[in-house]
Amino acid sequence: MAEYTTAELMAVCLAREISDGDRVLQGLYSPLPMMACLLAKRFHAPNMTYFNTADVIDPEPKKVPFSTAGPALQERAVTYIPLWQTFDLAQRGELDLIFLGAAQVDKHGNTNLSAIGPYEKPKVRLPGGAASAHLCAIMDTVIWIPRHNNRVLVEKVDFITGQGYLSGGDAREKAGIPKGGPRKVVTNLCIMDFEPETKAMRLVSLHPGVSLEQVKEATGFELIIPSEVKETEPPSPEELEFMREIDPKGVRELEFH
Amino acid sequence: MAEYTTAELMAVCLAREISDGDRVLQGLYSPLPMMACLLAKRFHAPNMTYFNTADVIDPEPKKVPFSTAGPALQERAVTYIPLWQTFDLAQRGELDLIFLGAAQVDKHGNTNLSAIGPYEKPKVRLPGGAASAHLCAIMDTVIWIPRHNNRVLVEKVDFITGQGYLSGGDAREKAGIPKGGPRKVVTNLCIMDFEPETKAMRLVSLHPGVSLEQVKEATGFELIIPSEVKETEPPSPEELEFMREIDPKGVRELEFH
Amino acid sequence: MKEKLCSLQEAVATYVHDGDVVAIGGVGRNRAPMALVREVIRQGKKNLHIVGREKGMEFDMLIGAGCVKKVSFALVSLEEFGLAMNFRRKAQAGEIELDEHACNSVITSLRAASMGLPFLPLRGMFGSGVFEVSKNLKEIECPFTGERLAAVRAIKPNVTLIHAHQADKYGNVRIMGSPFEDILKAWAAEKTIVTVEEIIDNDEIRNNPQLTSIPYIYIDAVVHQPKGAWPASCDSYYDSDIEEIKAYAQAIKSPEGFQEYLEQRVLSRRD
Amino acid sequence: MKEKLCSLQEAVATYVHDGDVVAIGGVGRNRAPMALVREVIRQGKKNLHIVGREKGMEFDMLIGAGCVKKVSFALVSLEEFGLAMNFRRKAQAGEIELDEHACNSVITSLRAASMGLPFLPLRGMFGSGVFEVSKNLKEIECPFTGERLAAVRAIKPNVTLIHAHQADKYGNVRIMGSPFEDILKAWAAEKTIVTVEEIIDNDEIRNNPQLTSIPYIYIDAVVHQPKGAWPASCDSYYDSDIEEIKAYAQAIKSPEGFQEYLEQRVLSRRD
Repeated sequence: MAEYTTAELMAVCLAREISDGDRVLQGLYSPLPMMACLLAKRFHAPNMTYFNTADVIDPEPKKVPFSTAGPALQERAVTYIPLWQTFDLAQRGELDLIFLGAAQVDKHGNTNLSAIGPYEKPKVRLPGGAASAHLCAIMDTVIWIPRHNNRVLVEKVDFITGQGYLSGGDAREKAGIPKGGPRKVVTNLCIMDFEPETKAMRLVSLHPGVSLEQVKEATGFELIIPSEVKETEPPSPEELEFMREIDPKGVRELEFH
Repeated sequence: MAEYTTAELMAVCLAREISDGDRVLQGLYSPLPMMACLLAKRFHAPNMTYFNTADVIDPEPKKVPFSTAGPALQERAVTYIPLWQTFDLAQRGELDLIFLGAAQVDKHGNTNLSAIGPYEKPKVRLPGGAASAHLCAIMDTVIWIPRHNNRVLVEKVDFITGQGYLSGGDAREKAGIPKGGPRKVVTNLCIMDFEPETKAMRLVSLHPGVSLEQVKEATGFELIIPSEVKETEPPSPEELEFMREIDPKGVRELEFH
Repeated sequence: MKEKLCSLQEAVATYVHDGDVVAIGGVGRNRAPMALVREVIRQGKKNLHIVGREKGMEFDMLIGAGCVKKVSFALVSLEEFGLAMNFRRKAQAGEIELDEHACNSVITSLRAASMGLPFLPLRGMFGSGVFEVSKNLKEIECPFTGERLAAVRAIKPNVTLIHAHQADKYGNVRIMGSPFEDILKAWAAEKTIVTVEEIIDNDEIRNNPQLTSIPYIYIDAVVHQPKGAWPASCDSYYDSDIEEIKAYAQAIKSPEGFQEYLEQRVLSRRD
Repeated sequence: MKEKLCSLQEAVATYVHDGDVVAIGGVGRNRAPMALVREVIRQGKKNLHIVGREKGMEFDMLIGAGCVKKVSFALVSLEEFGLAMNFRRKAQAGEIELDEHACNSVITSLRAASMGLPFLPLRGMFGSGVFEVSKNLKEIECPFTGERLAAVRAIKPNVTLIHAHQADKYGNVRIMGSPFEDILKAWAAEKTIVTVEEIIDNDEIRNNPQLTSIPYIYIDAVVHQPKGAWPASCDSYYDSDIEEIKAYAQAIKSPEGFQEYLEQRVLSRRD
């Protein structure tokens, strides 16, 4: 089997969340989602529609840029589309998936990119949640976490920037945001989803070489461990070749330095 | 003095309502406003901004088209602008003037383009008021009437499509539409404005050759006659030459057949 | 991207259904999707709720042909060539339901739908009978400033019909002139059919993405239909056919005249 | 149309005032109007309320230089090159007021202003702390359907600063790449300053009106400023200057480092 980096594994894990025909938005500062969209379109989802923060649809970049809103991500697009139009599409229920990063994610998939400590007097002021407070309330999301540890995966986020399942169960329905929610959490160690009743995070698969103990220790809450835990399928040689060709500068590795 | 038609006289009367720097929208089925905008820009208001229903700004047509949303009205424009953007501009208070036609106009400048007789069971169903129920409530308007008679100029319109001064006085303020209102009414016989207190229609000038009696008889309500009534200034030879050059097919005469 | 080329007949048969809310492109007699409208009539669609701003012959023809139950509009007229007599007659007879609007309130209805919202606020409207009689306009208060505004209910078309200049086979559309509300109508609708003067290559689209007016995601059927706006105009391709429009204006003066026009110019022909 | 060409100094001196609400163009480090931002800093503007969606170096620099009182934002970050440390430090010290948003709620604030409305409705937002702590987001009910929606208060900029590719001397602007919210910001603002890579002839504008992104009516000052986005990118003209951005990211790790950067790269230079 070909050697691959954790970034490359995570990129294909995100790509596999995209089905053919899906409409997917890749945000700013999102190297792995960018790779995932390009991978999906190249391999298993040729009819997916790829929206990005360079404000285009379906670009065919020869090489990916450092900024995921950079000019290279406009190349051979079919149209320019300001993000507000893509958000309108999301609001009409016509966007299928967005990938989200977070400084903290809790067991119900709520994400924090606003503040560590009290919001008004934060210990650490974070950059802000970008699209999340809007999109997380109306559509499916997949969360990616390059550093799976118990300061990032916490029992309860200090502040809900992006809505997960709130307090779990039917809390989203009660809050008036019945649609969507986090579907998966892909980290550098494993893939997780949410148990349908409680909406609590549940292990799906361990990345090759990662132990269950390692994941439990790195997780700041009690993760649901199902009877069967698979091993994450590694990238194919073709996927690896494609990533290395389109990203010779290693943009996909930037979050892992 | 050069000979001119009533249409030509009315076109220059409308043009004179445009000041340099004004932003003016010409609507659909509006041959005289189209001529007025082109005249104003050519002669006394070179810095006016001309918006039209061909969805452009500041075209320089060689010849005017029959339809005032026709392709010829796009020629050498500086940009395309969908009408909804021009309406946004109006709603921000940045559009200065629009010209309105009407099947009925009453002494307070309310206009009807919806129905003669009861609205739900009309004797005559009219085409509809186009932009008027929105724009008449938020900006200055000038009304043009090619056929001044007492079926058109009535005491009270059967239905208010476009808001004039409603019941007069401060009725607009009370209705929650304090800004704008009809500034002038230009007909084939005369020019009228509105008395500042009562907001009742008042004669300003008689077109050359038209008598005061003629206007009074053709008006279905008691028109305010000020002590001084001027004669409308006729088109200049340059204005006439320009109109005839740009409109060889006589689009400006269409409402007068 | 999937290929979406099909015939006029197929497009209308697949995407226009009895009872649909149908938004129709163009303004006045400019870039009205006349071939589509004639095909809707030939297929005998019924109980349509047609939606547009300032509409002409195409609304009048659909109404006269008995396809229409309800009309959301700000103006229906043949401009300087006269009145939309089918619209007038059916309205006066109470045979069609009128949802009268200002231009901007009907546009705002579509804009709300295009934004995925059930309503949008609007200034103006107060004092007009249009506001008073409408079920789709209400008074609201701004929750921040207390200002009184009109609320405009969304109109979400089941299908939008437009005519444009160019598209590739996937439905990336170029409008090379006045946009009117065509783009908004495509955004707002569940399905959109476009007829075009020319089919162009996808490479042309990708080499000039700035010129794409409507990307393929909003388009469900592409019909290659040169002269598809006739007798309406299609900016920079052809102007409106004045003689044909005068003939129509003359014909609709009586129901019999319209029936004859319909037989000769629509039902017994194909586009 | 009036001529609007002027110098960077003149544009900022005339149209940017202490206390202004200032919308800033671009996204991340793409087409940020950096020359304008540096000039605002050199002129020592104070108490600005800066507004943008996903912003980087330009927000951080204005905040670090003490020009800013309030920030309306969805994200402030140098993307993969690190944190916006001036933003972080001043926020943690309570020295700037934060008006935190989702991307679409801050866009909607500008969209409301561009439509001349005091608010617009928006879906989503419920359940987020961003909604709970905000003074500019409230719950409302659709007057037609009863659905619960968020209301977003309008933000009307006094001035918008953008960098674009081309304009004529009257201010007809072409953006030849990603539009971001630049067009919306120009619509919404009382005044707009644009710096451009190239001045083009009005005839070029009139020969290709489809390519005009912002017509002159929305533009108050045109500054011919090649490389005006540097070190940000300007689509198809130049990519971002990675080395300069890394140097900035390094410098802002301490207040002293930032001060030195400011002296050397902003205050002691002219654009």
